[in-house]
Amino acid sequence: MTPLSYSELRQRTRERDRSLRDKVTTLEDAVRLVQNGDHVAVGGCTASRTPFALIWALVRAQKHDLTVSRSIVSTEGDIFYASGLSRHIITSWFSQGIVWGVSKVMRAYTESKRARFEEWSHMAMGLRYRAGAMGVPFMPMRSMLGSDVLARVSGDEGPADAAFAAAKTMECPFTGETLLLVPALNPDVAIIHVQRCDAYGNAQLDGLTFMDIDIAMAANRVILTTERVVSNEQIRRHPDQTKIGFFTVDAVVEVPFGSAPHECYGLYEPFYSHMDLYAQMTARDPEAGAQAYLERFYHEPKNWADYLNRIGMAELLDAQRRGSGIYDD
Amino acid sequence: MTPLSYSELRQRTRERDRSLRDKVTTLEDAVRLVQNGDHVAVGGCTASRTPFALIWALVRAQKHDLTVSRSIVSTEGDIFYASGLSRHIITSWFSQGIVWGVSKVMRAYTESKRARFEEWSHMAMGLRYRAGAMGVPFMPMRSMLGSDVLARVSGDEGPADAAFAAAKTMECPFTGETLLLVPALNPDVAIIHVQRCDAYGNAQLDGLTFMDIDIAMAANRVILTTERVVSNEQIRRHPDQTKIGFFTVDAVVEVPFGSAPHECYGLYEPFYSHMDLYAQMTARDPEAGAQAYLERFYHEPKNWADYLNRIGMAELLDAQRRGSGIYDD
Amino acid sequence: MTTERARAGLSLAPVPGYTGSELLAVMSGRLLKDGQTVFAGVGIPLLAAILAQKTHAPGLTILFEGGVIGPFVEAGKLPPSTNEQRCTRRANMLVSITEVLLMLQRGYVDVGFMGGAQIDRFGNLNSSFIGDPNAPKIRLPGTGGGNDIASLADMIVAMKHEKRRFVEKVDFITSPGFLDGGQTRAERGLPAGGMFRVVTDLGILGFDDTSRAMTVVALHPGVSAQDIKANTGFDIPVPADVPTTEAPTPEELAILRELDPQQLYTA
Amino acid sequence: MTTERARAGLSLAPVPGYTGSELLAVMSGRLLKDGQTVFAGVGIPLLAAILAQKTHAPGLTILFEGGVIGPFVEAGKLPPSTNEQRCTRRANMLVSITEVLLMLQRGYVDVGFMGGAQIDRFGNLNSSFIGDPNAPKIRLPGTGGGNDIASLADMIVAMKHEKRRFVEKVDFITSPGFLDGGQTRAERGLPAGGMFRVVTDLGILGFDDTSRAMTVVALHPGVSAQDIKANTGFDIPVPADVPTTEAPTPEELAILRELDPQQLYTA
Repeated sequence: MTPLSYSELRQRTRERDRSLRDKVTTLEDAVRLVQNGDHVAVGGCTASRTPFALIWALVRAQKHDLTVSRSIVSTEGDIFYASGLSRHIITSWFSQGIVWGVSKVMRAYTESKRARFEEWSHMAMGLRYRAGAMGVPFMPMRSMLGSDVLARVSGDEGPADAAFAAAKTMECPFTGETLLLVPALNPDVAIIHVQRCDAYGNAQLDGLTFMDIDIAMAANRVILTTERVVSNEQIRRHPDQTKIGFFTVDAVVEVPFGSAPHECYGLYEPFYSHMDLYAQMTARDPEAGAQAYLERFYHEPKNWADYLNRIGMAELLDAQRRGSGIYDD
Repeated sequence: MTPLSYSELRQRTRERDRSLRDKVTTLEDAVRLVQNGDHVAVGGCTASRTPFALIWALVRAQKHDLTVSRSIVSTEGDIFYASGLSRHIITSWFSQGIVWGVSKVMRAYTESKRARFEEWSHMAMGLRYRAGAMGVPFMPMRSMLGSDVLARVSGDEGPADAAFAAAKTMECPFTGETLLLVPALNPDVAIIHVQRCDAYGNAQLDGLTFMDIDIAMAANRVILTTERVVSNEQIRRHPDQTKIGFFTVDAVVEVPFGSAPHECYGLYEPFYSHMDLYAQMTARDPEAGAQAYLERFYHEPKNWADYLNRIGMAELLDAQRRGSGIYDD
Repeated sequence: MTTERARAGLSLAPVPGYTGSELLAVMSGRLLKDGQTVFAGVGIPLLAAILAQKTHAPGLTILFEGGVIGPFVEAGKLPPSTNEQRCTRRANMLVSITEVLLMLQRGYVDVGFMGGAQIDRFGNLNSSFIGDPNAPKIRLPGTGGGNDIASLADMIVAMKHEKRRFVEKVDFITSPGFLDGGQTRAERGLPAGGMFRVVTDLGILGFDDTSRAMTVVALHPGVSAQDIKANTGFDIPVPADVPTTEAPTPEELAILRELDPQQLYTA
Repeated sequence: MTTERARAGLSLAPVPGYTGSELLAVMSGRLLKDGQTVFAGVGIPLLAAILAQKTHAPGLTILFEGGVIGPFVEAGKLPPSTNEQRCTRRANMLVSITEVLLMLQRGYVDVGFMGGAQIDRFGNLNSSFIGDPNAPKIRLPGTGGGNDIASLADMIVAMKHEKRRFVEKVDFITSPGFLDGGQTRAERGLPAGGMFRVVTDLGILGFDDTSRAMTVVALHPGVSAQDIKANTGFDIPVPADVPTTEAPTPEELAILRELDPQQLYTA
């Protein structure tokens, strides 16, 4: 994952249609923007605004060989490995969530070396996307230095990650200090779930934005799934609330509960019972459990509504009740 | 203006009281946070959200020898020079505004070498503040290269700016490309005018934010003037609307029309007739005109209300009518 | 867009002629293409961009240096700079200044479009000093975003064609064109962007693909090769078969006059 | 704050004893000072920080990795991670993850406060691999913000005191302590921050000013020097005059139990 040359970065961007136009489409059409082998950056963080509907459609479309990056990876990481979508995830932390312990699916795939979990510090992930968003090949930073996290991605220790772009130390020409330069990430595709956007892709995000704004700017194509498509008139009434601009967006798909069973700020909290069910299903035999989960929730459902139905109406209502509670004060 | 060493930057920040506490004070008290010789960064841009009330108080307190930086400098730059507050301004563009032509006051002071106008590209100004905000000594960028703007600040040409920290070119260790590294700005004090904030300094900004968010993070002390002080309860209801955090802020002063005769987004547009008056007063004999203007609008007024009164009630009402019109659609 | 165009058409009045500024706005507006993203300064560039939006390029996205993406400027309410609230009306998005300038660096901007005070053979622009920078005759306002735009986007410059403005070598390179010509721009770290067209009241100028020196692409109606040469401070080649531009149409002029009824920028 | 404390006091019940986790939360909470800014992980660190807010440090500012500045967590609604909306309740400000982590780098954070899986003599923490990283026995979840926090802030770590966790050298340095001791941390580019205290269920540990090796600062009530030595995988000096901490008070325990009624983190 070395940084692109500037001429290649510019060329890729120039080739895109960045105009103000209607981009509303279906999940099935949107996943055609993802090619096997692509680097796909995933918006949200841990169990928040994970673009599950899009991942669900990618699994059903049998994509494979994706390199996946995300700030922090939760259960969708297990899905990426178990479905064969990806065998290489770049992130800072990977497990279902602290209360559920270490992911057994992640362990099964990585300890047997059938999949890679390339570990960077959380700030390094953020600054790698930011460098990509700014059109420069690196960002300078002051952490990771001295640690084995740096040594491992730099290829100084252990052969596993040696082939990959190292972060590089430099002596600051102004202060003489040691700094770390982390290389830009310019994902081929970013997949991001938002509360609302217009048909052109102007998106408003409520609450926590995680790394999504930088990811959208850094990527070469952006697919937005959104709880609701609103009018461009509504967006223009508060242009300072637009967090992701239309010019970065290539497809817009309206998917209610598009990050279930994870949360979407202000609309629904995580579907905790379902998260527990997932943890149970993958507890004893992680791989077989994950396959059974994929069968029941990814392959068998007729459509997204059927997927939600299998998670359960009562669960959905409860998640929604808890989610909207953030505005009760 | 060389970047601080990291240990000095950390030390200065450690010495500040960054806790959640009431910081509401008067203009007269707030200017005590500014020491002669300080580097003062000015929020807003051109004729927008210029912290005029604070600058007015600085003039009246007879501060001097400030180094001033701002994204783009308008009439407040003339005031800085003519009052003796500063003889060194770092910015990307300096004049009243395109419709009023080249500033005659700026010309009088700089062409006679009694004051310096240190010119960087607009993006360089932004990235210098951003480096300061991020706690790194530089940002890499891809403009200014090859131009005389770079040559001049780098001291290769002309002795005037040779003593000052140069931007430096480097060969990117990832791509081999030539990049420019621009040095961080960590102002001693930032002065920023906002639409509203709470007593702790949590500020919401409407409309254009310019470079204010980075400036607040980069500075070692922040003075906010605000149209209105609101409750912390109101801020906490929409924490995703807080743009400047209390932890960066050292003083809060409530000053209605605190950026008059410039605009404050959504509340008032520039006081155009007064801007014309200023241009007339400084047209024939720029220095004498500026002194007369200072006398009439800076030294003679009993207080800020008297200043506004001298600008004129009709003018104020008209600016307010035009300003709130942005939300009429 | 169609409605607005029709509305402009309705107010169409007999057009006796046009000013040099109107000519500049029309000719440079025609260079913009539908679907492009253009970083525009106030004055002629903004007028030209809006004109393009209202005629052949309804899907043109305008950016302003103040942090404004996709605004629609109201007729009669032209902003005094690109950093005030008037610029933000009905915009799609507002961002910080640094972010909007970084869009140039990221490659999201097709065209940079600005005025110029002084330009040279290789398209370098000066808006900083007239005379020796160390003892200037005039200290000008400086680069603003001009240096960034010219460093990172394909450029259209609109300016009056005068000998004192078209010089062999600018007193100070504020915004880079092709520097010393040939490959020097890329060699000094600017592989992207560069001068595309200079639109004047006499004609449309371009730059030779190899030498990167200024050439004449077209003459405006009634302008001769000699007119251009006489008003240019360096030797500028005019091809024998140089075409002539089509005069501003009544529709174009009507739109401009509706936008700027007080002729702030088109006098 | 006073009201909340009074309310907690009112619900005060007889306290028969306390769990090891409660001991950790109380002892580490006491290390936080009023007016400080603390970057807290979920679990014991968060409980301890809220406890400090509700007792001696009402002006403590809590930061969460998800981008949350100055929240007030509701009793009984502890967040499952630092990246969900429950963390944001009544916060002063929400920012991106990158921004909140950059606050560490800018120097706005006094204390980083996290749990640990494995720690060594020089305070280096491992949360990435158990065993050889190239053929690990267990692949752990990794650093998250741990590396950034430990690189840039003064650190408090709360963890269970077990021999398998307190090792001579961690299998993998995920979050840097004093690296190889002495000046090695600063020499490798980390001049700021560093390990301040490790709070365990047996005592409070610090680091020698020169060698940067772990030492014992205090023992919890009923714990002997021998208990510490027996549960530490390397030789750890215990000063002869080492003090004993004051046992958790009924008020402290009552607040904790109100915060975490289901004992998610304090069982």
